[in-house]
Amino acid sequence: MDLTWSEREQAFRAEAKAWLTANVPAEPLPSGDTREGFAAHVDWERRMFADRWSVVSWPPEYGGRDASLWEWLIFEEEYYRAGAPQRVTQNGIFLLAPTLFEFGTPEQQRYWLPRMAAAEDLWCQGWSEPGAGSDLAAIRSRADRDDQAGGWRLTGQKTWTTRGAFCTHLFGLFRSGPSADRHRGLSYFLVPLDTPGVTVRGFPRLDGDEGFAEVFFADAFVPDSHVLGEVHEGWRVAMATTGSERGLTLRSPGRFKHAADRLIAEVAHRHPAATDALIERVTGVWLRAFAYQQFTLAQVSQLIAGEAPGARSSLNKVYWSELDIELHETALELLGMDGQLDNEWSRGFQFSLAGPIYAGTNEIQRNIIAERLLGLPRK
Amino acid sequence: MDLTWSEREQAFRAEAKAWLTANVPAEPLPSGDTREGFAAHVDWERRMFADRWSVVSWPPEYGGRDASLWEWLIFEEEYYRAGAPQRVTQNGIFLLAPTLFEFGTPEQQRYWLPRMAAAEDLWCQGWSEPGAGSDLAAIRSRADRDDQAGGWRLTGQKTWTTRGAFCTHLFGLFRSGPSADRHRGLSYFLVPLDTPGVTVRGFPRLDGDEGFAEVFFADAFVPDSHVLGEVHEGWRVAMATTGSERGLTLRSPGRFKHAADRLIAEVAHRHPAATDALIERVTGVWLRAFAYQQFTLAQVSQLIAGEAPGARSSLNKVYWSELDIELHETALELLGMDGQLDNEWSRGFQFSLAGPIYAGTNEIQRNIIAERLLGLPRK
Amino acid sequence: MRFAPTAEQQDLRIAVRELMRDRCPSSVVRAEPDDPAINGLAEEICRMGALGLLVAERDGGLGLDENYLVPLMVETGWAAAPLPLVDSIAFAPGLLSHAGYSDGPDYRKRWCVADPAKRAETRFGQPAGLLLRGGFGGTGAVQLVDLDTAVRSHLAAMDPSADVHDVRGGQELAIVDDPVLVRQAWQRGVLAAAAQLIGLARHMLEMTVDYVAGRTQFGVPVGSFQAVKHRLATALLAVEFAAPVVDRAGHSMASANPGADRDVSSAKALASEAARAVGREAIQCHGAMGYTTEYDLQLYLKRAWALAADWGSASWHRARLAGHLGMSLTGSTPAG
Amino acid sequence: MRFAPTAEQQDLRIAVRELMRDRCPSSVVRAEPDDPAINGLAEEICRMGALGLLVAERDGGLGLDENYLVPLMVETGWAAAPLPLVDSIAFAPGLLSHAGYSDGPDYRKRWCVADPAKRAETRFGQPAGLLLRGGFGGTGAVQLVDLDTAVRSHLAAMDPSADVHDVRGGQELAIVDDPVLVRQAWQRGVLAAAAQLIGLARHMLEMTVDYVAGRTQFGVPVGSFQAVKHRLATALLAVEFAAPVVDRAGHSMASANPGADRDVSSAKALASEAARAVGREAIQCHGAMGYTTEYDLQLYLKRAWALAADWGSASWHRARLAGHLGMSLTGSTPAG
Repeated sequence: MDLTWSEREQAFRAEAKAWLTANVPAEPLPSGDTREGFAAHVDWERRMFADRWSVVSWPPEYGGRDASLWEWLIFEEEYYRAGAPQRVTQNGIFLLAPTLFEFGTPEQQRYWLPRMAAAEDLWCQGWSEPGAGSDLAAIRSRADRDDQAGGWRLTGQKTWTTRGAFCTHLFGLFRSGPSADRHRGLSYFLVPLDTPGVTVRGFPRLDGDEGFAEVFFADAFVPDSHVLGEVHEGWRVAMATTGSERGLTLRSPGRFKHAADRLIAEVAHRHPAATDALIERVTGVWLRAFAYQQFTLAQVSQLIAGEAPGARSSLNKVYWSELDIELHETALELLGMDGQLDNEWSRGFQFSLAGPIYAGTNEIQRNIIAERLLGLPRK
Repeated sequence: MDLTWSEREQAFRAEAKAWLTANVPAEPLPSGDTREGFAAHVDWERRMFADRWSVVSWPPEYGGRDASLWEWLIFEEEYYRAGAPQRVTQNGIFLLAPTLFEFGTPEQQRYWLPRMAAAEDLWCQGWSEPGAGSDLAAIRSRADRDDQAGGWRLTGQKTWTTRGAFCTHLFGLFRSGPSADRHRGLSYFLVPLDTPGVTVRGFPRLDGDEGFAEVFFADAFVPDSHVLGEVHEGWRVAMATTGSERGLTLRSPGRFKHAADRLIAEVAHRHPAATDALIERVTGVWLRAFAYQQFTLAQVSQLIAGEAPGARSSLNKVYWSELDIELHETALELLGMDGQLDNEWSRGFQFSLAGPIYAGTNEIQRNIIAERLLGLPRK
Repeated sequence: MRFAPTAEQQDLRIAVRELMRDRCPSSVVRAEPDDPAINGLAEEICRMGALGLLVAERDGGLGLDENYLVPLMVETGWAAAPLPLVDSIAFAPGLLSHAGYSDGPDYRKRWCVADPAKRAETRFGQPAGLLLRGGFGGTGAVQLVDLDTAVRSHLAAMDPSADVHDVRGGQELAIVDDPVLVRQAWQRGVLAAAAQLIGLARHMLEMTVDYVAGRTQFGVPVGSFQAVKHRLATALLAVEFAAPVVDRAGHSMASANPGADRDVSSAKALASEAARAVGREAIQCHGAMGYTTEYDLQLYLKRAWALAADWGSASWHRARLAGHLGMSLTGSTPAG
Repeated sequence: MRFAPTAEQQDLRIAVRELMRDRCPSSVVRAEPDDPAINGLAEEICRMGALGLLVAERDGGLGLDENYLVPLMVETGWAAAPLPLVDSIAFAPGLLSHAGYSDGPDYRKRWCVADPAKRAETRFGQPAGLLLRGGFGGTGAVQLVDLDTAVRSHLAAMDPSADVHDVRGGQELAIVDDPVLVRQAWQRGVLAAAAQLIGLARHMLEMTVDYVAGRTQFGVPVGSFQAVKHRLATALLAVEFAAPVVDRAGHSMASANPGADRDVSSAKALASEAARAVGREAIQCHGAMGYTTEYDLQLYLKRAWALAADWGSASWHRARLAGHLGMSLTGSTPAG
């Protein structure tokens, strides 16, 4: 065990902290799931990119700093500690980019990655379809081959596309081959949303923000250069992406440690309402956030030692998503009827309820944990 | 709603209370799951029978008082309030007897019921087999027809037979016909344990008492008169019994109300250890016991109005068994290291852990609730 | 001994249920506060005499008791009726009668909003002419205020259909400080809120069962997965063991049982927890579908959250119950 | 930055694990306290120098730190070794050195039992010659008592293999009241108990996975039911997120981190809860099999229950943690 930061890491932290202190907006931005809030968030992303903070762990040629995993964690810690805005580019940077790094051609990487880092292209994901939520293999949207034009024609519908109404590009799976085998015959497409034949319809979420969209495809043409990975192998490509979505990269411990610290501050603020039983719950929340942090430190150490997290990333997903709900439920209990008004905690609570559902429901994650980590029989 | 007791019911309560006050042993009996404790409990059962309190709801000709369901509940309330001994005859009186009343011939009823009420015959159940716990249809013990002798020859093994080492008779299912259909071809047998070919081997339980037995059958002969219900229809007959086991009759609210009241008394006794968070838990336990009581009152009212409880008895089973664990876990938390010593609470805790397992695991009960009460699809 | 509704109570329940299914579909819950459909619903509720349910016959009311209040509130809760029913039907009558505001046929039109915790906040205030301020916990005085003279401003809330307002000032019309009446009013408000939570919980559970039975994933109905079955069985357990406690609390109040306060707190604690638990399972079983405002689940969910926190949260009532059981908490248990 | 054991720590873990698998099978856990197999195990533990793990090299010890204590205790916990290891290896060394009881090679034979809460109660006292009384919560004085001169009587306990005794009197040999040493001894005891709970939890989980993978019901392995899978996934989550916190607490002590007390309380709270949660799922997944003393599960289960309650329960450490986080509980949080 060595829990000290190197001089280089300390310098990195100091630099990040200084930049964040100078640049984080004093007032919270409006919600990134509304149209004008999204625009404000994109401005923020571009400011980050201008000073090379938008994709710290990427190579410099794409706008990054080649930051190590530890430095990435340091940046995230400081980012949440500074109360900096939600990352509306996260679908691209945290979900699509790892796949591009792994499966993209050099041309694709050179073309897409800098535009993504600069928040010029704004990516949404197209996984879910009506009738296919966590069950990606049930996808029915089609990609028909157009040999003459050298590409594919997309037909079908995607739904639950987060912030789809404000984005410029979509990545997702389409059925390019016969559907006899549920896991074969899918291809992974990168689709500009201004492609003729693509229609985006936004609709509101539980928290009132217009954060979801349905996306319709009617014979929309995309060229071969927009297929990521091998044709018909989209399932395997997508699995790598969802692994990354569930994995370490999306939910840094900083987020939960920061929220738990805010909750403790709320206890002092609400002193008469903070009964012993509630204080015990707040303590429990802090403790789980602390545990999540220690788990992550151990996991990053393993990653750096070359061990892939594999199914262990399902442990992360279940843990942080249930922690996030407990954290916000406790906050609402502490706030009493104030918690029923529209505020940061009540919005966070509603947002947290999606945690166990998206990125593979926690039911599916528990199946994975039981089958792959504990070795229980599939059937 | 009419929550008043009639004069007759009040008189019944007064009589029961007076008898219990005069007769309940001042010192708790040794555990009924040890050999000498069992004998002491049988003495108590016989004293109850002598004054017609052992089977209050049965007809007078079998030793009862024709008590109504309300009077039965009153008796149970007073029984637990008086701290009277555990009923070691419960397998017979609460599980087998309802089946005898429903499926027994007049001869069988006249022969077996009074002997059971008098604690002359002491019944254990033979449901589980190695490899067949809650899955009764997986039973492999055989009953082979002996036409010449006018009866059946039993072969096989039963296990987890509570207090089997001390009982005189066993009831259970044996495979009398072809096993192609898992739910047909079983018959329900009444077996004296002194039948040649029957061997009983006791073994200890979690709480250290010798409360379980394995029972081996090697060509043990029982006459036709010892088959309950129709031959090959034992599954249907047994289902009626397990319905009764899970149902209202086994777990009266008095038991949990009394235990919750004892827990509250313990709080006063342990004042410095009773933190607010623990008091909240104790309150929650009392509240659940109260809810169980109200639920039972509503359920008995429906029964009296002629509505069979059906799958709703699964609600009882899950609720009381989880309540019982929570009650004892809370007590142990309150007792600190004292709770790790051998005492009434720690023994009750270990006993409570069996609640979600026996009489159909709570997993199976939840399946039943979901499928039969909520109408969710079986597959 | 009979723990079951009478035929009359059952008839009332059916009448309210039919009215709700007819006049309070989800489109009405979604409507703006001044929508004619909401006014129409309010008129129908007046017409059936519900506002006078607990008002003595000599004062022009129906002269019924809390055994009738419970089914009325369960059914209006099921529908998430966007009106101040807890305030007007349960909390107000005894106070208004005492203050002389229920004589003559005029009371039928008298809708009230309550602010027992004096948060300067009201919900569903659109039809109301009176504000009842104070009375949280069944103690203190309740001030009757002319709502039209108060300063009101809209507040953004989780439940947008609740029409929440910040309300300050207003002309005081009367003060009621009779401790028996204030306690009774509070207990009735708590009981009514608990009953509405039972209705809301049942509604969410019904919607979820329908959804998972119909929706297919991995080639089979979602409702055939054991994890989903067990979640919904647990949800049903919560409702089925809370509902009789609410019935019992109604009976204890109607029969002036000295344990009524204990029973009412028991009812609210369990009903709040049941509704929250059902809501939690409902949203998880619905997947992303439960997470959009286009689908109706959220209407009932948000109402349940608010009502669970209102009229004393589950924690608040547990602490009160602990006191009734002779155990005193050292921590404070504040209002609101 | 590297959150992982060093090669030396890993070697120690493997050595202890092999010793435990070899010399501490379940038959040894079941054995009577004076069984030669238990004495043999005690000798092997002495031989590997474990009693001197935290003793300075100049005093004849191994001079190692709490980063090594954790794996040692995880592995002995896994085996439910029926010896006072927490007491002798973790709690005692600093106190004994200070009192002059660790000079020379004799300390190797020195087994101690601890009674920090002064309950007049000891566990696994058979090999011990010394009793350490006091020090609960890391404050007050610790009395060193000659155990052979004390009055001892057997107590019946849930965990019969724990060899519980009521112990009174005995000749006082020394008093240690240096607050730094008492606090360190207490924290080490808590840390060691937490580590043993991690081992116990892992063992119970392994047994349960083996059982449900092999056992068939309704024609399929019990472990293929989704309800069973989800229970055991939840159990694994509890262990996997408690274990790094225990590692972290060991590191905080070893590096004299000012947050060590907070981290040690975090470790014990989470490890206690994890072991209890795993035990609960283990017994449910085993069905009636888990409920018999012939099967080994109960050995580890009862040890886990006792250890979760000992050295400060989860509640006790949460209350302490709340204090470290600047929130003070009003209720009392007593010892033992």
